[in-house]
Amino acid sequence: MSEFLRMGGYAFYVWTSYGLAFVLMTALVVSPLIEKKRLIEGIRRKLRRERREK
Amino acid sequence: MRFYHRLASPRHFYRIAGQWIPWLAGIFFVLLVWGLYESLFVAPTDYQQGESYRIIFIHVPAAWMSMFIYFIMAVAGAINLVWRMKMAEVVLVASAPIGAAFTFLALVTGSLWGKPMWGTWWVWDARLTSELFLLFLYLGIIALYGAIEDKRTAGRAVSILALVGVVNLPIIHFSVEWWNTLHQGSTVSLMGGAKMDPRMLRPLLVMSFAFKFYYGWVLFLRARNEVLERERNTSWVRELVEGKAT
Amino acid sequence: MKPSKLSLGSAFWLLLKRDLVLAMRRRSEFINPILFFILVCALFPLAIGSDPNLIRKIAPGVIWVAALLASLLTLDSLFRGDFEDGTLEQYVLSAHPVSILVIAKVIAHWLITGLPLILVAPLLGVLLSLPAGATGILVLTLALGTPVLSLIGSVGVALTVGLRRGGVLLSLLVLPLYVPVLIFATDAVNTAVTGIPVTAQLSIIGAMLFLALALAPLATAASLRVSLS
Amino acid sequence: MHTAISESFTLEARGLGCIRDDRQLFSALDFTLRGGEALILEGRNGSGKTSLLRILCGIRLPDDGVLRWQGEDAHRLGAEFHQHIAYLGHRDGNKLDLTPLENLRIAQGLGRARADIGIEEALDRVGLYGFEDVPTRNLSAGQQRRVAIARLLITEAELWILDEPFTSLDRKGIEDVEGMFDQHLARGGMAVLTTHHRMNFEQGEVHRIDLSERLQ
Repeated sequence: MSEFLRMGGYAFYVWTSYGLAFVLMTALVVSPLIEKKRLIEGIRRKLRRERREK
Repeated sequence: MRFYHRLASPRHFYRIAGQWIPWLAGIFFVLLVWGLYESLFVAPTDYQQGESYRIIFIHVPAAWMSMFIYFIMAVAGAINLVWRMKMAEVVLVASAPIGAAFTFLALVTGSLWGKPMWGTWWVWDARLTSELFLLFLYLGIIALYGAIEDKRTAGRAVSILALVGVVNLPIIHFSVEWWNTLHQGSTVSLMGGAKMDPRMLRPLLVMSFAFKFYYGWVLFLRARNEVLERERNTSWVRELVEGKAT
Repeated sequence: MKPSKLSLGSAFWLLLKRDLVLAMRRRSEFINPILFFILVCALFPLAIGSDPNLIRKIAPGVIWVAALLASLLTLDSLFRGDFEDGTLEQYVLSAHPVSILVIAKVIAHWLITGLPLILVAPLLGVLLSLPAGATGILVLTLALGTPVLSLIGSVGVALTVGLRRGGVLLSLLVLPLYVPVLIFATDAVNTAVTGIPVTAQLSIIGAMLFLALALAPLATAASLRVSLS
Repeated sequence: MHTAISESFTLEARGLGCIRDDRQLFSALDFTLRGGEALILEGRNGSGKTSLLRILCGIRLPDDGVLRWQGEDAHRLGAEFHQHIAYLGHRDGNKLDLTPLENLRIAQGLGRARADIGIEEALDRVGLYGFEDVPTRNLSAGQQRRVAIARLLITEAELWILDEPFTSLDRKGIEDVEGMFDQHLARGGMAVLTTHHRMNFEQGEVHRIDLSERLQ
């Protein structure tokens, strides 16, 4: 297993690349999910405000 | 023409995208696991570069995706300008950050892959340089979209910029290739001349398909947000928001 | 009713003449870019040292990057003034195709800002110890290249004319598109320094010029309509 | 005294809607305008009057609905449609470094020149006799506005689209403009304008649309 992790001495380069890919791609997925919550919350607040004004 | 028109309606797009998301995500994960397994365990060690070449299973698909997404954005821009379809504009705007991320990923992994061979982090290799300017084109689109307040005007402005960009992309690529042969003679190109060993080629293809499904998945996620944002005042969004439990 | 007198040619010429007259009445507007061009070129020997061989090696690149930045600096004047006083609306709403009128504007802009750079270039050739032959080619590349810069730049300006602080964004949009011109122009001058014929590079820049002349005005016209809406 | 506009022109708006900063300014707006008719847009500030004007002259795309000129989509026609329009926006559209004469000569070249009215006569009619070659920069705001209004006289534009034409005009100026309106409508021309000034038209049919009532 440790041989696999060493990646023939290039461990740093290979794992940084795969790690960066993982981080970037997760961030790209997570950010719209958070964004959606924020958006729906914003619309709901607007609806409440309008209902109170009527 | 009927179906084409229905897809253009934001509400309909929102529902269809919602249905596709689980499928796209599912297929992506299957392909990802298969691709990673093949790249890290099945593909043999390269006689020249040893294990460090495994970076290409991230670098090359990411580079392909950066070009692929820009092309999709240009097509969406053209559709938006010619047929004034709101959803094409949403696809373009939602794709820009994804494309920029893939371009950045391709740049960094390219430099990480090149370091053991060239001894420096950055070499003005033809492909890396074109990738760098592609990143500037993406950032230009994101910056322009952010700078214009009115969303509809911003959408049409970036559609034009995407079209202008896609015309210039091959020219920039051609110029950089020419420029590269002038100054460094022919450094060993990143991919190496030898024909790819099939056990190396398969993971490359599997990973690139995985990335395409990933793009579909995240595009729909972001596009739905963009639709919610733009259709904030419509009745169907109100019902949707009130209906949602969370 | 036949349109009484609707000649595109006279509208084209009127707009071109108008911008030239305006430039004459505001001298500083076209002198500053020239001074900027010379100043930037003069900075490099200070930064790199006075060894003529080294300077000769970087001269084409330095002169061309300075020309690029000078052209970028002047792009704003292409539509900014017209946007602020409302004349931009008038010629976007004119009876003539906007893309043709845009060509008149770009030619006027090139005459005001591009031509002076070409006239000043030999002086810089001397300043940066370029051999005579190369300076000739430098002038030729500027003559073919600066119109392309104005044409491509006009698309960027049209996209950002409506924005208050569009300046920095304009350079982000336009500089990547200047790369092909920069590469072939500097390469032409570098090759000319060694005496090898450069017809290939010059013809490529020429091709870019015609491509830009054909496509850029269409993109600019569409961008103006978008920015005005 | 003036050559009448022989062809009859129609401007049709069907279901026009406009959204700005994601607020619905107006929607489902319908009207038809023919030769000899004027449409006055009323409504308080921010009710979308200027946006509607910019849609009508083809600068701005409507968010929904269609605008038709002679039965065809105006936005597809482009310059075809624009040659029939004279647009006067908030900004006068004069180059301050040029003289009124030079400004109008350009405006005439950009549109379809009218044979029966010369530039000097147009300037005279808007009360700028003697100011022909003074740099526009040195004229008062009212005089600069008159140069812009003189533009309406020298081009063959059947449709006038005017955004607050009377701003910074004195009483005499307003009367001149009202006189011009009557002649324009009498010739069979059309006009769409926004104004807070009580217009009294002798000629032509006047329609009014109040945008603030329609505000959601």
